[in-house]
Amino acid sequence: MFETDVNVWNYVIGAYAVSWLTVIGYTLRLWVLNRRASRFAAELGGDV
Amino acid sequence: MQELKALSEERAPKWLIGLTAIAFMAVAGAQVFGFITSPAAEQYQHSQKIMYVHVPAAWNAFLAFIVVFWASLVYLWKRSEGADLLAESAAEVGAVFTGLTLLLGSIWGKWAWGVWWTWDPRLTSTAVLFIIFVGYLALRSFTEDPERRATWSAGVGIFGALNVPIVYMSVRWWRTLHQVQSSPETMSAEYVTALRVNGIAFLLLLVAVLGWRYRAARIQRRAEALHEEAILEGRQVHV
Amino acid sequence: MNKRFIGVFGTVLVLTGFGYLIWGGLGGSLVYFVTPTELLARGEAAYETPVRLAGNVVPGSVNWNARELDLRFHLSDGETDIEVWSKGAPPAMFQDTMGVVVEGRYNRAGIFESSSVMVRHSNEYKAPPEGHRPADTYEALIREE
Amino acid sequence: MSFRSETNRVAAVAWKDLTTERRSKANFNAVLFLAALMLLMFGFALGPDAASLRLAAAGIVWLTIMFSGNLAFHRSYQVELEGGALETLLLYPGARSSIFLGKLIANLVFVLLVLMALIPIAIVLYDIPVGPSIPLLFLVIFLGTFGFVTLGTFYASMASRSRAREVLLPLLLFPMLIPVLLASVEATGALLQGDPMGEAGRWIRLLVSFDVIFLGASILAFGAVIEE
Repeated sequence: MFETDVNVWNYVIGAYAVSWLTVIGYTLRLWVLNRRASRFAAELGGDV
Repeated sequence: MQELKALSEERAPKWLIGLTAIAFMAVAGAQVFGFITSPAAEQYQHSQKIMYVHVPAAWNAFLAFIVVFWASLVYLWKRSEGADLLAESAAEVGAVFTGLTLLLGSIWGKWAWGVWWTWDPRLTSTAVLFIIFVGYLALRSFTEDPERRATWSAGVGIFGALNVPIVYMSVRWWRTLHQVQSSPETMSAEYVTALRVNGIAFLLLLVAVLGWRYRAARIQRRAEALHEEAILEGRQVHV
Repeated sequence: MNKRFIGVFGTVLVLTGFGYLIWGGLGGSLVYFVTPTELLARGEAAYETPVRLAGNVVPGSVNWNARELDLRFHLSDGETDIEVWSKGAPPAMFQDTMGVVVEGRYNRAGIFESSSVMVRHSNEYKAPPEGHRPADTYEALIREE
Repeated sequence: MSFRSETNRVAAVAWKDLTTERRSKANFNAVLFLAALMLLMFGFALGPDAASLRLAAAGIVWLTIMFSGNLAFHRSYQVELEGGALETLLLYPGARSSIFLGKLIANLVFVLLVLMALIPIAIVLYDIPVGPSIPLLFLVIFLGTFGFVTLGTFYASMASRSRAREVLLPLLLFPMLIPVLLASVEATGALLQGDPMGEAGRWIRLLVSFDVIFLGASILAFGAVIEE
């Protein structure tokens, strides 16, 4: 009805970008956590 | 120290690696599927596609908090370490998905409603749920003694998860700006199918991230326990 | 007075509370907005207090001045009709018969001065009529650019 | 363990806490002073417009009591933690939840006393019209305080024994308090305006159901949480 300058695709692409960034970001955190846990075990085991 | 060495060299289970790969492909595939099969909806145009990430993210968050509730009860009942670790993992994963749900809802809200945020019961109760579980994670990080931490966070987790049904039903109990849940009767068939496909893909992702989070927590805790054991036995320990 | 008694007592309290919350008809308490009929029923208290008002846009009542970003329309719940004045562009889905929620105050002149207009849509997602393939939209999109 | 002896235990714990408080008084005065100060600060922050202050009064008073009451809950466990008395208390036979109920009553009395001193100040500062609905207002004040104190006593039992307790208690407590805060503020606001919409009753009933749920859940969980 209105000649608005909002393009719906900006919102759709924004939403999918946010989703992927969150998922990938959290996966990276999980990777770091797993590595850190293994390193921690190695350090405690005296094998640094 | 053999156990610690073995623990540090432990490989991630094959099924978990496989599941993660499948989950990522499934999510990407489901989104492509959603884009190809769903026409622009009347009124909503293509903004309707935000539904395929927003709704599955919300489902995942609810599921994760139900896992927290269940694992916390099991912990208080059986006092098993595994249940505590599972509750911790599910709480973090649930908080991440709740945060994602809020972000995506905000984007959708700006387009469809005209505001990024409004004090509607659904939005507010979801934000409260998010804050409660951030508090839960803070409680865990501020408490050192493992047993005390487990007991306390089980209490907080159960209290917090009591909010899940309130959030879910808020759109039906109260007058809100947020629409009530859609069902196959209110959606065209192509949208229902695409939403279900995306939901299943997200569910795989949920199981995968839970698995990884649990694995990290388990190794960490096991290493601490083995180390403590070694000290108690008076063995030579390098730190 | 042992552990079991406390367990039963506590559980009964929690369940009673939840039961009352769900089936006690408390749903009306958390009201995010009022309808025009409800607002006017407040009488004197309706005027000059911040409130959220919801209804449907009366078809043909919308008056939009794009240059001055001035929006005027009528809002109705089927019984009562209130005129709304607002500044700023409405959301993309704003149109005739659409459900809207406006925030603002009802003034003595009988006009609702709104500071924000929000669209309240249903949970219905309908595909466009038969014969319209998704691909058409994408093609149209490319052609436009 | 008979019902009678449990009631005695509840009373004994409550009495002990209140006596400690009465002897020192330092805490009561500090909390009350902080609350009064917050009322003043809110007044300055919101500006000199009397009408808008009056509209916001219900929310301000409830927020003030929740922020300042926060301090009271630590004290409830602090004294015992420092003296190692909590362990001794736990060693006695009988139900753990009696300790909880005793502390709950003591905190309730404490916060209600602070409120009794605070409300006249708020009425004067914010020019609050006190209408004919005073009995109902007292009911709302009691119910709101009850919900707040129940959750506060419960969460403080954990937070006060951890590191960073000053941060942790509000972090855990406030999100859970939002339903109570909302219902209390709405009911108070409606009653102060003479209840034009007849909605105060529904908010009060909502408040009652929150109180009952929180009390039940706290009783259930306290026994498990307080154990070492």
